Amino acid sequence: MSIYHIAIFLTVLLAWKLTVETQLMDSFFIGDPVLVFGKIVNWFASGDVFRHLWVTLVETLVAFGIGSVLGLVVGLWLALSPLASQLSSPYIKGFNAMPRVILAPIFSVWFGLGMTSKIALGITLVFFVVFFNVYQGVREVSPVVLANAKMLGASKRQLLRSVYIPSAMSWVFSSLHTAVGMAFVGAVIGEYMGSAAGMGYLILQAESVFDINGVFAGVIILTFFAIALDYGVGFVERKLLHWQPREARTIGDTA
Amino acid sequence: MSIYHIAIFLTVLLAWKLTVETQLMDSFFIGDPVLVFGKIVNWFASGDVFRHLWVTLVETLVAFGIGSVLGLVVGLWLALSPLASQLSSPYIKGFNAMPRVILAPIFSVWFGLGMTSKIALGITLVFFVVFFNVYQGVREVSPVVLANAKMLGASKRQLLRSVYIPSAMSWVFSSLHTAVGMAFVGAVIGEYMGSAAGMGYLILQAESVFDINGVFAGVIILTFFAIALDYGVGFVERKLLHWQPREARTIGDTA
Amino acid sequence: EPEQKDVTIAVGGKVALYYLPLNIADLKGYFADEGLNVQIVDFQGGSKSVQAVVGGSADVLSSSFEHVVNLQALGRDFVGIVLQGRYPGFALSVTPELGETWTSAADLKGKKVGVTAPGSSTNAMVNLLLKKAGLTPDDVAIIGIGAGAGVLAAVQQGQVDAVVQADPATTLLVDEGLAKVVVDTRTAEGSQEVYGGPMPAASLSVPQDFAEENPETVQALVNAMENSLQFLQTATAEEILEVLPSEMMVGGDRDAYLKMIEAVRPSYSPDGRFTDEAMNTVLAVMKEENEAVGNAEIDMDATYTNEFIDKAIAGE
Amino acid sequence: MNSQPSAEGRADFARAGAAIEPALLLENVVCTFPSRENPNGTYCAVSDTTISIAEGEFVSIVGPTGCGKSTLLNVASGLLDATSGRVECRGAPVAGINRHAGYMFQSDALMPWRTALENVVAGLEFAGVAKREAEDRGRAWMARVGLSGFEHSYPHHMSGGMRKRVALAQMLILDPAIIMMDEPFSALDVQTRQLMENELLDLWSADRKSVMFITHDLEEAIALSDRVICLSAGPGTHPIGEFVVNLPRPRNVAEISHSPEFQRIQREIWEVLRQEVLKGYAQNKK
Amino acid sequence: MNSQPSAEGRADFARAGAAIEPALLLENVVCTFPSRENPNGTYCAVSDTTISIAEGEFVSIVGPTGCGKSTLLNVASGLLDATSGRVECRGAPVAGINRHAGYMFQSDALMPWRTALENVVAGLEFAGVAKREAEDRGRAWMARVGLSGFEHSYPHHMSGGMRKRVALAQMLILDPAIIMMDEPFSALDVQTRQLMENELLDLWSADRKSVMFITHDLEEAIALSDRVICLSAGPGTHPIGEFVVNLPRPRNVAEISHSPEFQRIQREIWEVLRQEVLKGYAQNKK
Ligand SMILES: Nc1ncnc2c1ncn2[C@@H]1O[C@H](COP(=O)(O)OP(=O)(O)OP(=O)(O)O)[C@@H](O)[C@H]1O
Ligand SMILES: Nc1ncnc2c1ncn2[C@@H]1O[C@H](COP(=O)(O)OP(=O)(O)OP(=O)(O)O)[C@@H](O)[C@H]1O
Ligand SMILES: [Mg+2]
Ligand SMILES: [Mg+2]
Repeated sequence: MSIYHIAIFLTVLLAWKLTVETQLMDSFFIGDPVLVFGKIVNWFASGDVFRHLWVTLVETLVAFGIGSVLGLVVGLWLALSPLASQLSSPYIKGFNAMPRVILAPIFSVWFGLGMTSKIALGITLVFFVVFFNVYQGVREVSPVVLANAKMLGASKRQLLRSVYIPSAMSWVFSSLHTAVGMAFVGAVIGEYMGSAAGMGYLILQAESVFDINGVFAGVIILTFFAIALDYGVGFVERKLLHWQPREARTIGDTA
Repeated sequence: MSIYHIAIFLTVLLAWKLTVETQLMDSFFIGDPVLVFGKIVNWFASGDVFRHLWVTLVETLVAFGIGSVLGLVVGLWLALSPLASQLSSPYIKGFNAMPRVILAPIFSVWFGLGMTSKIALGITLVFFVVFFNVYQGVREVSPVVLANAKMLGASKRQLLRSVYIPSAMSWVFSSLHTAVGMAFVGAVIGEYMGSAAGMGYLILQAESVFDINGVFAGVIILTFFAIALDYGVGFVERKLLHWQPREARTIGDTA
Repeated sequence: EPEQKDVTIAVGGKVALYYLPLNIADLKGYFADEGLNVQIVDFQGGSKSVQAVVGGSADVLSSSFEHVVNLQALGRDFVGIVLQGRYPGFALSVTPELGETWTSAADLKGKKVGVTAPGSSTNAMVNLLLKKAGLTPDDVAIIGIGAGAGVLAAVQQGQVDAVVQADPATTLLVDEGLAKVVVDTRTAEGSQEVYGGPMPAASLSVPQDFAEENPETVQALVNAMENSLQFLQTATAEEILEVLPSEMMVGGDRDAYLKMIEAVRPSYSPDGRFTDEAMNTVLAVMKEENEAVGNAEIDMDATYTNEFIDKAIAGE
Repeated sequence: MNSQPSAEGRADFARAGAAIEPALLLENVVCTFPSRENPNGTYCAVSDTTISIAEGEFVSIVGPTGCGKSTLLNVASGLLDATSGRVECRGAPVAGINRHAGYMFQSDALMPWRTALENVVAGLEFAGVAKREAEDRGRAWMARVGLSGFEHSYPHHMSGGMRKRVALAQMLILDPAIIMMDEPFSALDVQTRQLMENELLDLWSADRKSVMFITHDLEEAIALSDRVICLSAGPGTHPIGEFVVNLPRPRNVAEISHSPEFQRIQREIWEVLRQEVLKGYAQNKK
Repeated sequence: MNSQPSAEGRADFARAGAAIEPALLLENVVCTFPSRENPNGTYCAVSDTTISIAEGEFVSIVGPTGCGKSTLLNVASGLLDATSGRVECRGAPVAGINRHAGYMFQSDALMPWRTALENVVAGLEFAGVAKREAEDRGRAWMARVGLSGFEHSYPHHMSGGMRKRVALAQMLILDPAIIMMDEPFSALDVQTRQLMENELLDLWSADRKSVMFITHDLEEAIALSDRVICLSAGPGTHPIGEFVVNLPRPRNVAEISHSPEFQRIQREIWEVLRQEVLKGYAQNKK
């Protein structure tokens, strides 16, 4: 977070405010940054928002966790088992293209109206993003590194741990950045379709009475948490992928 | 499409039918495969569905095309311009986490109720999936291949065309598989939120009258088209990535 | 001659019985008879249809009249031009166990109540009932469950103890034996009990400017709607059913659907006029239930006009 | 083995070894690759090649670049299935990875996500050796290849020669019965190369492993081997000469090249190869 | 240049060249890398090195493996910024890529998504040469490096030596004024290597380019060069010897090694290097 980021942020806010003031766009749709800010402050001051935020964050994190791990496991499995991959491929592609929102009622039949159904929805979004990247990442393993590990006596399991997974890691992390967003989307849409609490519930409530400022307040809060989670992913990524070859640099290199 | 695929497909149908027949689950929620099939046949026989299908396919394809190209261009740009990347990164992450459904009304203000607003929604989904992968893919370019191309006199533009893009291609295609799904999801959700035509409209109509078979019929038709589009992507992928090093094989190798 | 022949009407949940007058006018060709080329755009929820009209992507709004009042409070001047329903048609249904011992809304304390969406008209109705029973909204858990198949699932699995829904959900719940109606605003008495008077339901409304610039178009719309309302008053349920395409038949069950039509028929407006009594009721309710309306000066006379409907009736 | 310009007495050793079950046997091996030049074309890299390596024998393979040496090692190691022919290791047909063999690849094959030391101990780790012990042995090997102090460097932070030495340690630490090396020392300076060669000879003579060694350096080939096999230029590579090296052991790599016997063999091999290369080159140049 | 065991007359040539603007000048170059051993540690690969190459001069650089030869080439080519020191090319400081130079890398640097021919013509394509003409010239170069018939093969379908030759053609086709090569021929058999060396000498003598050539093969270094520079073992590599080669040109690489002058220089270099390697090795081995 540099001074530039703050400058850009303020510029965006100012542009927003000006758009509204000059009626370039209708504040009925884009709200008013001052009122949105007031709403956020109000929510936090009154403590109303915490319960909803908690629900959404838990749903998001759980969906993110389970979805990623599932994507990783299934991705590895199918990438290493051509037969399974061939047989399941049309189903995976089909499910991926299925509009999940339509499944929301079915999920609430199966998982109830609580967090579980939102988590399930989030998982269906996160899973595919991670899956496709892991699948491709494994197939991109350098053939000679793989051959070397085999010659060194690695078992299937050890190949997985020592070659396939590290090699696919940058693919995994790339997908995790998308997946963070998907997990939030899943949780919020799920709540939006039917729930008793959560940021999606709050947003829907505001929308029902055309309180666009409330809608944006909710969206902005979500966005901040998404960015925070993404920084977390980035942090782990830098830890795990520090070995990656980059262009060589000497000390004192100013370029 | 092998005999196995068909066998699996029939097994799934049978399991579905059995679940309904044995009342393991209520057909009110999961439909009845025979009726769903009847519905699909009916739709195609009466020709009702073609108009809707056409609308959805056009929206999907356009969103897929524009979203992918945008993701590619922006991904390349940001990956090669560290400053731009650093400044925009929180916004990109934030937008990615924004529940797009909330944007639907704003899109209809900007783009009307026709196809354009659905395409816009689809683009916001496709874009990020492609973007994150291109971004990572570019950064994974082999430093020595890059250095070599530079020494051979490649300009920035030529580096892009001859090194960055080919090198990131397998990343792009991996994301395109996810993006196919996202484009469909975007179009259908857009229609579902408000429209006068399209598969999403059809599904919403069916849902309003509790016609779960109609909902599934719509979903299944969409799925088939998604698989078809994905095969198309896979076809182009095999054409473009035929150079990729795989484990060496001799002719007559039975493994 | 209408000034604008192509008219887009936005509606949230088109095939619901709530908007039957609109659908009849469309299906029986009354709009076409008036020289209009109407396109009905369906939205996933009422508020989305409102946004479409405010944003200018649709011309005419078919929604509950409460939205018109709410919009005025937000500085958007809409006028109701014809009323489709005179009673909201919502019903509070409770699980059979709860139904057996039901006395009043006070029994809802500590229960989970399903509404179509938080903040919606169904939510408002729950709030009103609670207030009458001396409770606050915090005494129950309000759960948004939509208006589709999820409603049945939620009740069946005991995820909610009570729901406020319109038809077809209510009828389906009762037919399946999942719930018992305890408060019913499909009738005058029910509306009186909940809202303290006849509560206007679905209406057609247009932005103020649209009405001023296109009086002939509006007149044509209203004429068509008036014909539709007359048809609903005079036709038998079978005749009505004849008009509707099979896709609109809930669950595909003809007899059940006939029953449903019979049940909701009284809630349709007989003449499409806005009555003072109804206007007072809706204002009083909205003042209590909607924060924006509560804080605003509302000029009810600006929210509707009977000018067109009167002409339409006179023209018959 | 079409021509056999020098079939001295020690050749019997190889034969005899073969009879009492060779350590490694390639028999009538053919390797045909799909060709890129035309869609359905094929490229016959190796044709009808028979090579047998006795237990404890050190065999070098030389041949023009691109003739098929690496392909043969890939077949012998079980990484590549031959189009036809028989591959046996210690009497058993090779199916899948050849578990008796250690293989040092021609190209960089280190795991880039592991440090030098982690790479060296990878094989021990796979074999389930305790971490402490593996690291101790790994460190000792890092020192043997002259890389003490670079234990925690990643491969892309090392020079080409250093990576090669890590790969060498990585393979030798496992003490394989059959050692296969594909130009292991070509990225090393002459002096380091001699140190490594002596290191290899020490190891080999300690418990007489079998070695299949590919090199472009004839001196190296002769100095180290019991037998040098020459391959023809591709396509359709096959052995065109076999030279038994009867120099006494132990040998000192740096000095042996002055012996007349050495120089004779070198001249002979040189002659065979030179014609072969020129032939291939002329062919290619059209 | 601490020690300078052999500073014959032709050394003046180099000096003089330097005075009238050297083709390439590295002055007091220091390269320090971040070290992986401890978080804030550094590794001084090259320390205070001055090398000047005159226009038309062929300079070879030899040194123990891992000493910093590739690092120096990277600095000279502008790919790597030195920690301190001056780098000039034809009188102008090198900022960014050195546009006068062609660089053949030590490791595989071909674009895997291009066929051999497409790789060879890449530089021409970048320079805007018409496709037809580029392909014709590319084909001719493929033949010169003995790879006719492999135009449409992808790099991973070629052997190590074949890839090297493609890289050679890829660089030489551009006819750069300054040629930098990092162990270009180490993956080639002796005969092919000589063919390629002669090819390189032909090209070089045609219009007297400047060459900076890294090799581990002393014979090669002497046979080709005007001057051979020896580097010390790392860390803190710097030149420890400079040997001017006064053998007459044109030279035939295969024959020249028998001349006594050649053998004298070889022995001298050998001696300097041997001590250096042993020192480095002992150091590493602790
Ligand atoms: N996967 C493959 N697909 C097609 N052709 C291949 C493949 N691998 C090798 N070849 C071809 O087989 C021939 C032999 O290759 P190989 O790598 O075995 O040569 P080599 O003797 O090891 O050469 P070098 O000394 O240059 O390493 C070459 O002509 C090469 O083009
Ligand atoms: N990017 C880097 N980061 C850290 N250290 C590096 C990096 N690149 C090179 N080094 C170190 O610098 C030293 C010199 O490396 P360089 O590649 O220049 O050696 P070299 O002389 O070319 O050796 P070789 O003959 O084996 O190719 C080595 O010790 C290496 O570990
Ligand atoms: Mg090879
Ligand atoms: Mg080097």
